[in-house]
Amino acid sequence: MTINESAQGVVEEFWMFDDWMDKYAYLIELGKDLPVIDSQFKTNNHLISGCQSRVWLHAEEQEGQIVFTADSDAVITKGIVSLLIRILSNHTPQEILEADFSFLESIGLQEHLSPTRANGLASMIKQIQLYARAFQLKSNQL
Amino acid sequence: MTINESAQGVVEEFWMFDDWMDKYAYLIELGKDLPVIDSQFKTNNHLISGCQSRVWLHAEEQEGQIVFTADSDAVITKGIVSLLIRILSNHTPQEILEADFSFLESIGLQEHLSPTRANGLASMIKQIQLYARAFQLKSNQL
Amino acid sequence: MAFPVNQLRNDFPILSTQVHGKPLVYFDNGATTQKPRQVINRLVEYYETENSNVHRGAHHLSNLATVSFEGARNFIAQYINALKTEEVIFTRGTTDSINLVSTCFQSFVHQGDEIIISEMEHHSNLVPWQQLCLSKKARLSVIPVLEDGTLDMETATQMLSPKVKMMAISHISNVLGTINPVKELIAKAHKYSIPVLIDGAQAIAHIPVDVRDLDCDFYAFSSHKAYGPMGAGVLYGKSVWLNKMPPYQFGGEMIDQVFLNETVFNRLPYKFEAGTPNVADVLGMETALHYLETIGIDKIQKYEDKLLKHATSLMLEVPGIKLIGTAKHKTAVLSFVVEGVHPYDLGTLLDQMGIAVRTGNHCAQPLVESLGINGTIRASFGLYNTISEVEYFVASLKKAIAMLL
Amino acid sequence: MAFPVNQLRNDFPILSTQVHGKPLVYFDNGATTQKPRQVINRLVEYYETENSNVHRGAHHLSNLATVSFEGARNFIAQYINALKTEEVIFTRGTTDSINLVSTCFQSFVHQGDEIIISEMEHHSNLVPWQQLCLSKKARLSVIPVLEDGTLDMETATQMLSPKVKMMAISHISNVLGTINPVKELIAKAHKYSIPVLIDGAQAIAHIPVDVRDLDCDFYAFSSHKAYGPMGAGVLYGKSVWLNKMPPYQFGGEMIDQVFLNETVFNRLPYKFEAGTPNVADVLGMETALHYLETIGIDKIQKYEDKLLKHATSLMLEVPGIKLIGTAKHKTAVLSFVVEGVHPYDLGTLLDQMGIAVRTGNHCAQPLVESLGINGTIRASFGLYNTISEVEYFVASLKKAIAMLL
Ligand SMILES: Cc1ncc(COP(=O)(O)O)c(C=O)c1O
Ligand SMILES: Cc1ncc(COP(=O)(O)O)c(C=O)c1O
Repeated sequence: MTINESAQGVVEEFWMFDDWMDKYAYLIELGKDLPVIDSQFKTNNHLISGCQSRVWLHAEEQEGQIVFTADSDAVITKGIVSLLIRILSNHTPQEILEADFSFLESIGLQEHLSPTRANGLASMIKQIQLYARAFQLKSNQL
Repeated sequence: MTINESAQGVVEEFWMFDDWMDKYAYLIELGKDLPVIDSQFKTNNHLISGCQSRVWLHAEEQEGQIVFTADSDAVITKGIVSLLIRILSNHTPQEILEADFSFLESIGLQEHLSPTRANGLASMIKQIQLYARAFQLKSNQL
Repeated sequence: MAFPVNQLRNDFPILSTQVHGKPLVYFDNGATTQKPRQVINRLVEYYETENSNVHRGAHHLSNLATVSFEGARNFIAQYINALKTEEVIFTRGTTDSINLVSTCFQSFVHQGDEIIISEMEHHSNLVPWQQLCLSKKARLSVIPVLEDGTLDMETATQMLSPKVKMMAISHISNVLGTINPVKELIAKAHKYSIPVLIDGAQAIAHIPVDVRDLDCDFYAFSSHKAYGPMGAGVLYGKSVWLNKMPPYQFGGEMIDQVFLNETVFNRLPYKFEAGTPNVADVLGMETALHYLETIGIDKIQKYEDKLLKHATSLMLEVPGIKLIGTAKHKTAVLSFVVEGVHPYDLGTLLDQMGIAVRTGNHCAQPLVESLGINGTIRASFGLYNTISEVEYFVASLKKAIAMLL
Repeated sequence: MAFPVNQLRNDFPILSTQVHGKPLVYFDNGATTQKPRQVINRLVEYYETENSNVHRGAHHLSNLATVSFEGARNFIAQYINALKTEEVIFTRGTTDSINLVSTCFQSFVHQGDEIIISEMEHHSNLVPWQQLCLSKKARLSVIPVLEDGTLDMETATQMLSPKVKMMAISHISNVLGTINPVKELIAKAHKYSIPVLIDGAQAIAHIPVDVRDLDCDFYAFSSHKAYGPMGAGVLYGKSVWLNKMPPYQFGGEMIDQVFLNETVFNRLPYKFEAGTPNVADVLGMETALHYLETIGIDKIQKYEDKLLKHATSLMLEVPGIKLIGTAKHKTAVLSFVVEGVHPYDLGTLLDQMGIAVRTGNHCAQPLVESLGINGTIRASFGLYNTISEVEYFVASLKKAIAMLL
């Protein structure tokens, strides 16, 4: 599945719920299901700034693709990062760097979230892109 | 004439004018007519604080009565002080200290004047009363 | 007579708005309060009929504005029972008031001196004193907070000594709701001639404030936490201190005479009011305090206490909830944590149900850390909150916790 | 197209009030401006639908208020053409902005250093620097003002040297109306790496302000002199300076992390915004600047210039009048004295005829004294003043002079 296709899937899932309480319930479920990050990566190094809750994000390369794992002390935040990971994990750095993040607008996430959370979301995306760029540079140097 | 009687006279004069422009014209005439203070008394010692314009006030005893002379660099202020002097000059310290200043309210002066001018007027009255008290103390000590 | 809360609610236009399709339940009064129509109208009236710069003008509008502005000072002085009107300095708010005093006290604090604050202070009554101590190599002594959210009075008493140059204490804690025994502390401090500043940000809208009865040397509060507009506040100071202190900011209004090489400063209160004052918001603040006076601050306190008691008893029944701050003397502030639930998640879900609460460290990081937590959820009540809002809140809380666990 | 002054006048409710039974003629715009309905409505709208404390909340109202507040910062940054939004610091007004810089510059000014101001500075851009120099044993160098009310640029140029740690100059003089050649001064000062602060209090409502074109290091102005509410103002600062400066006030908002023995300060712009900000008045200020933008500041400048020219030519015909400030580049400020007449008397009589002017030293005592007078009468125009008001004013002036002489 391309990034665009999985993003489309997420948007459609979100549109199924009329009520934002249900969307939050869905995010909470996603958060609870998020595979837990290896505890060795829950360090300040992996902490994303700009969130009222704490978020750790780790990236690994597996056969040319990036695999993200993450955790947060707040479960809704975990749900949001899980959603990003579902869409962006297992893609090449190139694909991630070219990804179109406008699907977030279709979900209404950025608009609905508080500025603090929206900042947090922006920080997460920035961090994901930074990882992608770093891996790309590394592979170009090989 | 008692202080009350001359105050009454001033109030009646003021009531003759409907228009405050005319009352001001009258104050200006009073100001222009004010006998000029002896220049030796136009010193900082005789300056009344609390006025946007400068006011000098001097007092002298003549046969048990106080005679006030004054000047100001602003002619409306001079008119106001002249009005006070007309009412209060040539009275004993006792009479001045017992004077009822509510005539100022009847004129509407205090209410109509700017707070700066009203402060100035209050300072003038305070200074007049201070002089009266000083002369009274002096004569009691004799 | 019952407290006329429904009638009072009509005075607050924002209370009839909706949030996420739900009626607004505003429980963030500790952060800022909503404004009654009377206050909003006062701003409009001022700008439509009186607006002018004050003091310096000889024209009609300037006179109107000056009389209103100085009338507000007079009213507020009476409201807090100051001895003299000139002891009321208008500032931008509590933070500004405290910074004024801490900056001017640079002249009075030297190496080896001490300043006392408490562990429950808001950053605004903590960082100014901390930075003063750092710059003067003075010592910051911190009164600990006990388990129930009260001050450790025994330790506080032992800290007093002639070395102490200032004691700065909150009247009421914004996190815990504790009403501190400031009168007692002030009396003790005065035995050592220590001046006391009371941070009244959380008190002015909830309990009677009488600066002469307290005998405090300084008292600071913000208009916006007392149903008044933002942008205005008060520093009350005893004139003996205010006269002793050097000026804070320099500019128009606060001067008497200016020469190129020296300046003669104005008398109180103007000495501390540099620049064009915020006349409109000061008049709004006056109207707000007048509004409180008309209702009766005693009645408000009693009513809010009823809300607090009811909310507390309902919340104690919810499993996993731990209340933070259980002092006997407290105002209607409910801080709590829920086991296994992040405050931020809870705040987000409550918001979806129309309820505005605050989450985080409430600008009192040292206190929150001393409690061994990383934040609380805080519901803080005002005079327009109702028993049924409290009940809706607790029901919503249960629902949110169920979703999150 | 003619300037739509009659239409604009309808936006200002106070302009239809009466003073002493006469229609108000408001010529005291240099002291403060009147507010259009749009600005007043913005305050009402904010308090009725958005009011909350900003930044710290996770709830809907707090989000609304935060988005509006930061949106205002963004708009204002664009309005003055700042490079970065975070270079716009919200303050209480010009005086507050200047005191912020002069206080923070305590770290950068030492014995033997110099600070340059001019003889025409308002007390708010004079006393802060004077007091800084007094406390640091630095030298205050004062650019003289020439006969026509312009700066003595030759002397100014000679004053520049590496010893100078700050040059603080008004964009426009509040007494003389002179538009100073600040761009030229800034370029010259930068050759010696001297930072320049521009006091824009009298400029922001009357001429275009482009901080990047001026290349000033700091720019200060007040909302209330630009048709906005009282209680708000701006300090623009280049981020390189703002980052170098220590914080000014301490408290909530301006901190990142607080421990009992140290504090980590927040990043720009928050580092300089301690305490609850004045959200309402900042939004009102944004609305006011937006109002000016919609009309077009160039058009306003042209129109006010027309008023100035007309008033000047009429006044030159009145015997005994001496205009103070006759620079070629000036805004619509008319300061004057009348031989044998005290300004205060004249102001009082004009007020009786409904005309609000200012009299006195206009918070610029050194300038007024250097002119060998003890005060002036000042008529200062705004976008809502009209040619017929100007004519009524000159006729009233003649009448008042006749009464007084
Ligand atoms: C040139 C100038 N600078 C500074 C100020 C001070 O502005 P504010 O009183 O709004 O702080 C004024 C206005 O009084 C002014 O005209
Ligand atoms: C106890 C306490 N002190 C000080 C403050 C600071 O008040 P302001 O932000 O209005 O300056 C607050 C409010 O945030 C507070 O709750």
